[in-house]
Amino acid sequence: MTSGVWVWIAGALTLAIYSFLYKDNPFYKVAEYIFVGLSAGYWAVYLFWNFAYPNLFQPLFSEGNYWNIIPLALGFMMFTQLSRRSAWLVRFPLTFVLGVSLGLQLIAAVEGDVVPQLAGTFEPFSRGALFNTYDFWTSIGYIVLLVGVLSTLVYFFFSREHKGVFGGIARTGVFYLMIAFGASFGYTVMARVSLLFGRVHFIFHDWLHIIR
Amino acid sequence: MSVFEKIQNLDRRIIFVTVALAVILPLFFPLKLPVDITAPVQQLYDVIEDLPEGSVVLISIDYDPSGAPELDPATWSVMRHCFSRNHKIFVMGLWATGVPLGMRALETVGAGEYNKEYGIDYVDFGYIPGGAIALVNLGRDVHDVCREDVYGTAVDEIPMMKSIKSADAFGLVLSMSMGVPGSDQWILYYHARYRGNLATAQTAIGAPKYYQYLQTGQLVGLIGGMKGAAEYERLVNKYGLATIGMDSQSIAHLLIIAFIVLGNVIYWMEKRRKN
Amino acid sequence: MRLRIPLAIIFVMGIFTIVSHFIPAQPVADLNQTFRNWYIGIISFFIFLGTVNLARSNSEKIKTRARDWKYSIILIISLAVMLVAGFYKGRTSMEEGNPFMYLYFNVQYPLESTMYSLLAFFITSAAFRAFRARNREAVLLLVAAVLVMLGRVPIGAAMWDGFPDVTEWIMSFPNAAAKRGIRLGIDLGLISMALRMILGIERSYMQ
Amino acid sequence: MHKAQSASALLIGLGMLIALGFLPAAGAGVNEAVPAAGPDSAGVPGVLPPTITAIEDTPNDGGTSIDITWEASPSEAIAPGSVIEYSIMRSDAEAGEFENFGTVPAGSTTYSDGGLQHDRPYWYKVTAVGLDSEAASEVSGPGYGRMQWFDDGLESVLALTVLICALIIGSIIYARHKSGLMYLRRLPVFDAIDEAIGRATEMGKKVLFIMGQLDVDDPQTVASMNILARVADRTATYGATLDIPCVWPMAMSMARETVKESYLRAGKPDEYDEDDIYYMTTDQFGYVAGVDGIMMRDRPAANFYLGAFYAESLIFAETGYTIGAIQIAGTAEVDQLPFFVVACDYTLIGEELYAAGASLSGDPVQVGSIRGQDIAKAVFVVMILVGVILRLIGIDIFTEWLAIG
Repeated sequence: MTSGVWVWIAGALTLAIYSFLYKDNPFYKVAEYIFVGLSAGYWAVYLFWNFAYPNLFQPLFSEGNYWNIIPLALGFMMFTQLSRRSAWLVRFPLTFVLGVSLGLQLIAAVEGDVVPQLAGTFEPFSRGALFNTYDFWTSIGYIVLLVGVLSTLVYFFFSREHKGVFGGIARTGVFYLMIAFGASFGYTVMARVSLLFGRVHFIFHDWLHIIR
Repeated sequence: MSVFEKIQNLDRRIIFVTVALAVILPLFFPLKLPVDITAPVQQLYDVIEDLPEGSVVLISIDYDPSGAPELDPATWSVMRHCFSRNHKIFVMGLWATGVPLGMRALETVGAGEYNKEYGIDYVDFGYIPGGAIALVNLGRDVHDVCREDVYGTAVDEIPMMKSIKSADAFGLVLSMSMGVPGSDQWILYYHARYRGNLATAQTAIGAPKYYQYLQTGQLVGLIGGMKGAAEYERLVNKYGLATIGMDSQSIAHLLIIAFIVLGNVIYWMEKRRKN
Repeated sequence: MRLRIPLAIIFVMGIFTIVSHFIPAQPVADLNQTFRNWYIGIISFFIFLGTVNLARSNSEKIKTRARDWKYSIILIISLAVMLVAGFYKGRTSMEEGNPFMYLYFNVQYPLESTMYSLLAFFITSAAFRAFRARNREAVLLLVAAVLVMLGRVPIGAAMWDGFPDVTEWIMSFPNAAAKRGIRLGIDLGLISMALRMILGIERSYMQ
Repeated sequence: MHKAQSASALLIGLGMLIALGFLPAAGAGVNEAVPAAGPDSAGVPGVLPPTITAIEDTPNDGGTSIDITWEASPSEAIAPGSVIEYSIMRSDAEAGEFENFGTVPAGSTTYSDGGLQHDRPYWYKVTAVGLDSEAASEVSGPGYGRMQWFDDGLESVLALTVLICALIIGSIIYARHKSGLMYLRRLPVFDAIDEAIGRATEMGKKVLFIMGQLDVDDPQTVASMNILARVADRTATYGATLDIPCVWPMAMSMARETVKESYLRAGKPDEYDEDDIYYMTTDQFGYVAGVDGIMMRDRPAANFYLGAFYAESLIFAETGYTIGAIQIAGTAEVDQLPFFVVACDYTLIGEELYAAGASLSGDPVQVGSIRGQDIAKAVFVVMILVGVILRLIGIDIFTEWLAIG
């Protein structure tokens, strides 16, 4: 799939994007606009063949499921926002979508996050496990975790001034936040370098065949 | 302008060149340092190892080309592991732009390396739109969400799909994820409702926030970034791009640390000079 | 009418979605599934809408000869090329060996992954300029970052085999604790915003 | 003869003796319990049937599913690998035709048969499938799928949902009546906003405001708008110029409305310029390149990044840093926070994004809901502490109620 002329196209486009590092230039711009146009086309094609056709049109036209007219009609109403006069019509599909998704988000926040995350914070503290099952650093870890969750929660209190003991706890929360952000930053470096590695490997391996 | 100020206002392009070199040079002069296995990756490996033969593993391709250098090696290694244990693989994805990546992986690993048969040992349902909402429906009724596979075959005509009707059918769900929609949606909308084994492979950007779910047991495994993928390559004993990439990673990480140190040395000297 | 009906829709749909979550009985669950399918149907029009928007704003640029209008021609052409490649043979045009796939693997793939790989350069220069030990918090940030960087690559383990364990410990405990605190706060923010929108107290999105 | 050779000859001899039945083999005791039809290690076909032990309604569902439980075929224990899978056969009449509706691998002993009609009788058989033979259990049933109107596995979720919603609604109602009594901590970001815009005015440079990648339906965008109202109020008062490139057309009109109102309130409606707020592109990287261009050309003195951000966060923050702008950021996207924290002057972390908008506007509804969120957090703290104490003294009811462990 990546061979012949195609690999040269891929290579040239790769270099065109990298030219941005020197400064913004026409090559980069061309590559960027190709990318934007192409990916928009890609999404439309996929959405049609993989979803709209089997899930919306086929049930409506071949299987006679006339209820599907409702989402189709609401979907087409999305386009009314393109004109100023009819833009208010967009509120119908918008509020439908928002109602369903906000309802689900609300439940998911409680069911998927709040309940298990609260329980997970104190669950390790069964007497037997804390002193016998875990190794030393894990036991310490769970205590560190408990203190951290409580103090970060306190940091996010907005209706009380961070002063005195309360302020001390909130400051502990800040320390936790800083460790977490630092650690995440360090962890993330890999992701960015991976992408560069992927492209460099393409250039020297797939394209120029300099390395095996 | 003092020397310090000059270094501090270093043209970004000089930094850029050093970064490029740090990634390129190890390709020509490999260090071949060993990769150690971390607990979250080992956990996932054990789960797949312990599933009864013939279990169905759902692999969700929730990434696109920009996540491929990190997540492709992980996907391929996990597929190899599943096929070698004779598990069946069900592939889908929440990102339209990732579908060809899943197809390519299945073709190379499933049909190519393990001689597996499409429709019996593995299926590919491509892009499933709707993100979180689609997952709620999927767990309840797989056939309602997946009406046609990626080749346009109706779900009822695929032999493997006969016994896959709801979330119960999946021995393990694995979200290879680089953002939204992805693992967050699998945890909050799918796992919260239907339980079962859920694991994730993440780019190194997303991985840090999933440790909290690992601790609560909402996740049974986590492959974090290219390093996690390299670990999995070692576990299944088939080395690929992630392992090769580790050398570039080592040097680039050292370089960035060096830059941080340099930046701070300048900062402190500057501060002293001003005092 | 222009305000009341939309407010009624969001209220009814929101409350029904929440309440029905606790009712497993089949008629309710089926209705819920239907609503969710409609949702997916409508939401997919957002993406079609995006495509239309893009085509519209760029043809506008070409018409008015706005700045960079020549590039807009390229954009429109590539959009058209992809649409033709995706539709000319019907469904099979997306299968292996067709132009659609060649365009994906040789144009879209390299462009997108290269675009994101620019970040490798930015993260280095950000680390160099911004990671300064200005105060106690900044020192914590810096030390955690350096420790984790060493623990995530083989060369760190080659220096001292404790680095990977230290990294895993930091990630599993202090990091997880802070992330949990942040997450719970965000969840509450989200719940209260969702509630206000469903109840019609927050309407700014309808301007 | 070598030692190895003699040893193997000895082994072969022993093996033959065992095979002929002269010596007892290690596993011979089991053989006695096996009926004649059972498979033996030589691979004679014939799998033993499993035994169905229970056919029950699946709890907490819509009545469309029945749980079948069985005892594994004895063949599994005798000759591991002899059973490949179990087929679940169903019929709607006891003496009717049984059809295969599901298959599970050997080793499993339960199956949830879904897609049924509620309150109708179904009969089941489970067939053990071996390499070249199969054996069906006796017919068992009838089983019924019953509808449930409340999922009692979700008690704790329901309780917490109701509690949190009640706290928030209660606080909003309370705030509407006694808004004067509500106190919100003054976040340092207030001063940062004033300082940044003041400096931009002095330098005669623009104020760049980016409201994130998501549309008006995302809560973060709404929160961002609340802060924009304050920012616009400051630019109106000081006389600085705003620059707001938008990702979505709807978000653009929302921003225009917000800014216009702020200028009206500040008494400078004629200084409001609609063209400062414009649609750029919905594409992520097209947008990044565009905004980068603005930063390099116009060199704004104050940059605001408030809302939902993804990979572009680092590019914005880095570029903004190099042009020396004062940068104020805020997002609830946890992945992106580290970059903002490192490269921006002030960062609103997660919930702070929502709270900042509330306390800036002083709107009783928003202040009230922040207050409600605070009380909910206090409840969380208490729940965790109570949980730890109960766990330490060995009471597990609370943990079980939350359905974990």
